[in-house]
Amino acid sequence: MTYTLKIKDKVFSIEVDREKEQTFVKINDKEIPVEFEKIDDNLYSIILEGKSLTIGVLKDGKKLQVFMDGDLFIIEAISERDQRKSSQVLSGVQEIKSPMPSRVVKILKDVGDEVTADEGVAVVEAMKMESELKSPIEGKVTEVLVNEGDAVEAETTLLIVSSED
Amino acid sequence: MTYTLKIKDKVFSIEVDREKEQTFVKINDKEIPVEFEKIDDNLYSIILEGKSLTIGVLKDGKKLQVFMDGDLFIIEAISERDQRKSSQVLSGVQEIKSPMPSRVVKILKDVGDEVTADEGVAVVEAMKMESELKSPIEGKVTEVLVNEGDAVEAETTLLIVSSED
Amino acid sequence: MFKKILIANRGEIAVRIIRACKELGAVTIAVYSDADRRSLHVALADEAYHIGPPAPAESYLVIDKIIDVAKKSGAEAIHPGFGFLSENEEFAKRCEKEGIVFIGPSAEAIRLMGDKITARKIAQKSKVPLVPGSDGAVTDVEASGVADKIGYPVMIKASAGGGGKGMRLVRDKEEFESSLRMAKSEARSSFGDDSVFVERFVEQPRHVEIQIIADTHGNTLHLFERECSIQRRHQKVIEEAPSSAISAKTRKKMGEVAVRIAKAVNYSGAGTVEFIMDQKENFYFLEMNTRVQVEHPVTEMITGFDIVKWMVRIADGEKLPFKQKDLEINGWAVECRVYAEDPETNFMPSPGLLQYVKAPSGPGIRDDSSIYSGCEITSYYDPMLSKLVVWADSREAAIDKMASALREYVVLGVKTNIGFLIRVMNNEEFRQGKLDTGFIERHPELLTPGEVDIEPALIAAALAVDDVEETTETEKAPQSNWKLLARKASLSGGSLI
Amino acid sequence: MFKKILIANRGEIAVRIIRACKELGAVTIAVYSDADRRSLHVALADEAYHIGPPAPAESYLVIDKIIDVAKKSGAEAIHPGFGFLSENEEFAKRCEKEGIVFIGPSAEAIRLMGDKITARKIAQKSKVPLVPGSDGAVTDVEASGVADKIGYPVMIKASAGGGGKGMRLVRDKEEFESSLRMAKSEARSSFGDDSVFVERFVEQPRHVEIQIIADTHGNTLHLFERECSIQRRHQKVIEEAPSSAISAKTRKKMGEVAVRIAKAVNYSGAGTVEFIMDQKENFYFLEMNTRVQVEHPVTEMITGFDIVKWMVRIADGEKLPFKQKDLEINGWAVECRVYAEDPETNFMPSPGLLQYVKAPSGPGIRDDSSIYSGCEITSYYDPMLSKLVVWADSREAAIDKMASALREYVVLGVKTNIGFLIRVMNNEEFRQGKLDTGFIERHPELLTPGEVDIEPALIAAALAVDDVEETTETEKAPQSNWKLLARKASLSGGSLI
Repeated sequence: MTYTLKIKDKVFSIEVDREKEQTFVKINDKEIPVEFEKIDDNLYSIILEGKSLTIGVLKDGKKLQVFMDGDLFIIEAISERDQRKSSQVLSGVQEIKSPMPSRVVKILKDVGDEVTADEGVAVVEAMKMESELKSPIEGKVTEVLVNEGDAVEAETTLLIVSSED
Repeated sequence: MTYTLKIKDKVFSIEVDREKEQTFVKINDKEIPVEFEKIDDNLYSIILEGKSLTIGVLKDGKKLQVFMDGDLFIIEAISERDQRKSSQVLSGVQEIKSPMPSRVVKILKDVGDEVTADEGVAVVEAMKMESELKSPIEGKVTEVLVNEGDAVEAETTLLIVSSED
Repeated sequence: MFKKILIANRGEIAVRIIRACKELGAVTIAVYSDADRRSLHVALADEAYHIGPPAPAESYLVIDKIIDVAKKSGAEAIHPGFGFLSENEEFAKRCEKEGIVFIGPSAEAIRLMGDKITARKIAQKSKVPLVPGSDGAVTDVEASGVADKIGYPVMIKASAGGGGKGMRLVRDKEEFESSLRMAKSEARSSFGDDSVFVERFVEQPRHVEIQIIADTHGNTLHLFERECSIQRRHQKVIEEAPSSAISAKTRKKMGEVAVRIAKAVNYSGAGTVEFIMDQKENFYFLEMNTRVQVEHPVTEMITGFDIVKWMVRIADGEKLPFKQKDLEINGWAVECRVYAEDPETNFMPSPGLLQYVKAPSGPGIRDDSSIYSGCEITSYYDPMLSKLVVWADSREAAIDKMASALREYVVLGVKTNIGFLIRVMNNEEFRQGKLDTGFIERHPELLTPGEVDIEPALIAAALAVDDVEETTETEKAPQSNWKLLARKASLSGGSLI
Repeated sequence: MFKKILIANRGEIAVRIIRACKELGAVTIAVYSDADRRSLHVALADEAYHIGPPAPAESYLVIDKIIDVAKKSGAEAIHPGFGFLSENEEFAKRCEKEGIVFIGPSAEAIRLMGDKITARKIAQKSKVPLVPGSDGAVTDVEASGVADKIGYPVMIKASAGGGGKGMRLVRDKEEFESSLRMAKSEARSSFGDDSVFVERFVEQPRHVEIQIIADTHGNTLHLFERECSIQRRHQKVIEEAPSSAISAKTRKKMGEVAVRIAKAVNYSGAGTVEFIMDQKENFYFLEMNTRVQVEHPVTEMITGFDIVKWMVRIADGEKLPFKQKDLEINGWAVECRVYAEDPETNFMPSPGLLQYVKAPSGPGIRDDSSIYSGCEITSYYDPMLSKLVVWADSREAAIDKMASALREYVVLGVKTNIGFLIRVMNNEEFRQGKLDTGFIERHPELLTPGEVDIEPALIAAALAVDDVEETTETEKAPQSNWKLLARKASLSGGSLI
């Protein structure tokens, strides 16, 4: 079975072959014998040619959280259709939401302002810390739904950014 | 709902009432308000009139393993039919089995020997330790199926004791 | 000893205090908000009482509710931990009024040190060094003279200032006049007030603090220093004891200064005197925290002194059984605060369900935490997951141990700073002890995994996805390893019990 | 330092050694049998190699297999841990032959101390006290004289004896003749040989041992004593350091004696000299263990000395950086061995699946273990689950801490001795330090829970059964809390990551 995995912007193709007595994994054109055991529901012990690795894995909807040496990697297992889509530039209408219950400290853009991808559009404060929320796409701010100083719940839409004119 | 619980030889009747806003438990003629939460699959946090208790519970077939303050209690939830049965003296034909892979050190009884309940019938050795296996019933040894010095697997029948003449 | 002690806190510090009180033979009483019913401090305490909704202002901060539980449960004393009511003068007073012992200093000491201006005055009177400066606004004529006196580099700051406006760093005398002009003009336009003051600029400042312990019989001792320079957002992330930057002479002097200020307010219990220190070991008083500190474990590790237990004993009237000269530093301790936060997005908190936790253990490792697989990190409280503390015989060995221990940590469900902490442990500058409060800003490369070999992560992901596919293919319901094993057990060894 | 080290062991000691080697910067190599693929030592090591079926004789004890992995992986040194090949002279020799460093003493030292008669002779030559006796069989005429010389009470033992047959305890001279007659007659009828020997009877014996550490540069030091008198089946269950029974004078003497015997065999690395001690502090040599001991952590806790790391360093040629006079005892440490066994049925092993484990943690607590929820305790190996070790500033505080920590332990799936250990911690005789090897036999009441309030256990059971009934009634499939929470998370906070 071949899987297409996406990590940040990079896409990898990995083949898992369990047909033989020994499981093989093919990645980056290398075929590696792999010996693995689930230690518990979320912990894999993997032995790759003698090297012992212990990796945490959690299925989180369509995504996988993979924990290795202190870092959490979000890996998406994507179908062919998803793959085509991801090669296009992200566009459309995006809602900028508060990630958690917080207070709106600053609205950085007004309706009509142009924003680039990854540009900050609002600052919220939660747990005594300020965080900047960024626009995932290039476009124009079409709506501002909250005021500075507002207390908002998680998943409240603060602004809307649209790439369509 | 009322449950009949058996711990060693003692039988208790416990009523759990979840109808009201507050769950109540009735035990030994006392009705106690109980506030409980499962902390994870196997750990219950129970607050009984302020007292906080943390108790491990594992369902093991018909039995429950309950871990409290270092001790593991085996509690059986029994139906009415089971209850009647347990009031009778244990009898019938009992197979004395090795609890784990071990070596038979000594057979203490021959065929035809009389044994009392809880009397030792064989000694086995495993993990460098000897343990005596006891007859659960009063009766006569009807068969000896192994020899001293034999290596046996777990659940191997070593002797058979019968209470029937 | 108190028979019953109420712990007016939550999270790992509540757990820490409950354990200490239990070891002292006291019955422990926990309080909890709606968000904390499943928290470890509730499970560990002997008694637990609900005190309201998740918001601290409606539960952990409500004096009446805490006092109410104390009375209802018969608590003789209250340990406030840190945060919440720990530095609340009113709460300390109220306890006194109700005849309940507040485990901490007097309400008066809390008041004096709680007000920054009063604290500065007391420090000055006690001959405790403060950052040299003009002590208020200066005229143009005075300014240059003050700068000469305190020595360059200096900082010109707008009196009405804030947010970096109207501030000028002046490295030598030649620049002073022009810098003063610009600062004043900026101050005028920004705040409508051009008055400025002049202060010594502390370059590459370190945060060093002294642990104080004082009984009610006049014994005021210090337990040496902690180095807490690794900070993000002015919040400590990594602490150690001792500090690699101070000489025995400075340590002695700093300790004496700290004891002096504690004595000036008749301090009792545990407290911390914080200093800012330059790279030449000049140090200046910042503030005194009148409670147990988050990072107290590193001091405990190098002294063998249980700070929390002694807070309780001191509140109970016990006398410290030793003198300053009996105390010595043994080995080295490092603490890392493990947070549910994302270093890649400016350490933004990452609350959520900790679906899986595997904590490190072994010799020299202390994990002060209250997390477990299945617990929830809500956005109501601090997103600290654990204080991982290690002890070894040298700084180098302690850092190696910390790196190893962090690598054993596994947390799934939220983002954490564990990878970042590992990278700090392996950073050459950190290992050489070249620390200052700008360390994290200076090392943005530590915030991301960088060029790691992600092949193993991808292989693990592929195997995990394949596991599910396999199961589906063979038309079986997804079954966890655990369940398979459980079934296996009930077939064989299960009959043993 | 060695770049690669193979750990020829399993379980908690393999985990302990792997952690130490990693902290020293070495790449760690684990070996595992079929039964250990899911063991923690495999997961923690940098490399892992399969060495055969579960039975030790076919895996961990096969010298060729271990050497093979060492060569294949490029290991420069092998740490044998305890048990298995740790005291195998042939293995040490083979390592030497293959050019691999054996982390332990010389093959010669292993040989000398491995043979009990040779060890006794060496002890005698080194003026190490042995239990006074007739030194072999005696005639009727000699016997009484020997008894007079060594002093009453004495033990008359059949030379060919065993299992208590032909043994007589004689408390005073008057009884000697008749006891001798009976012992000989019993010996003759039991073994067909009536020769007997006479030995001092050590009443209420304690087991006290000295930790030795010696480098290859002639420095042989001791790290004080461990008290290991709490035993069942001649196996230690609870150990502590220091011993509450010995004076500073005896400690010094015992240490010197132990160093003497170690020097007599040119010992290097870590080793333990075991003594039997009566209640008047008279002590006699038992044997020397030429390896790291299960209970080494208590010594580490009171000295701050990492025994396992130093074993590696010494094997690498490093010199001990201090002298005997630099060492001192700091505080008190207690270790409890947590076993999968049933105290109620004579401590019978209880192998099986550990379906749930929750270990204690916090200040002063060290849990050396290799267990986790879902791991299996097979009957192939020792049923030890964990070594729970605590440190505190006094014996009383350490015992209180241990009792608290044990109460935090939760293990489901197998029977354990945790409840028994808690009861020992609360036993007045134990707390007073009145220990001897007969302690457990003398206190059968500690084996069972006794008259505890089981109401909470019954309530928990009823609630658990009711939980299932509830779910069934509402026609839902049984769903774990975890899953419910996971779903909740994916609905709310899940998008954060």
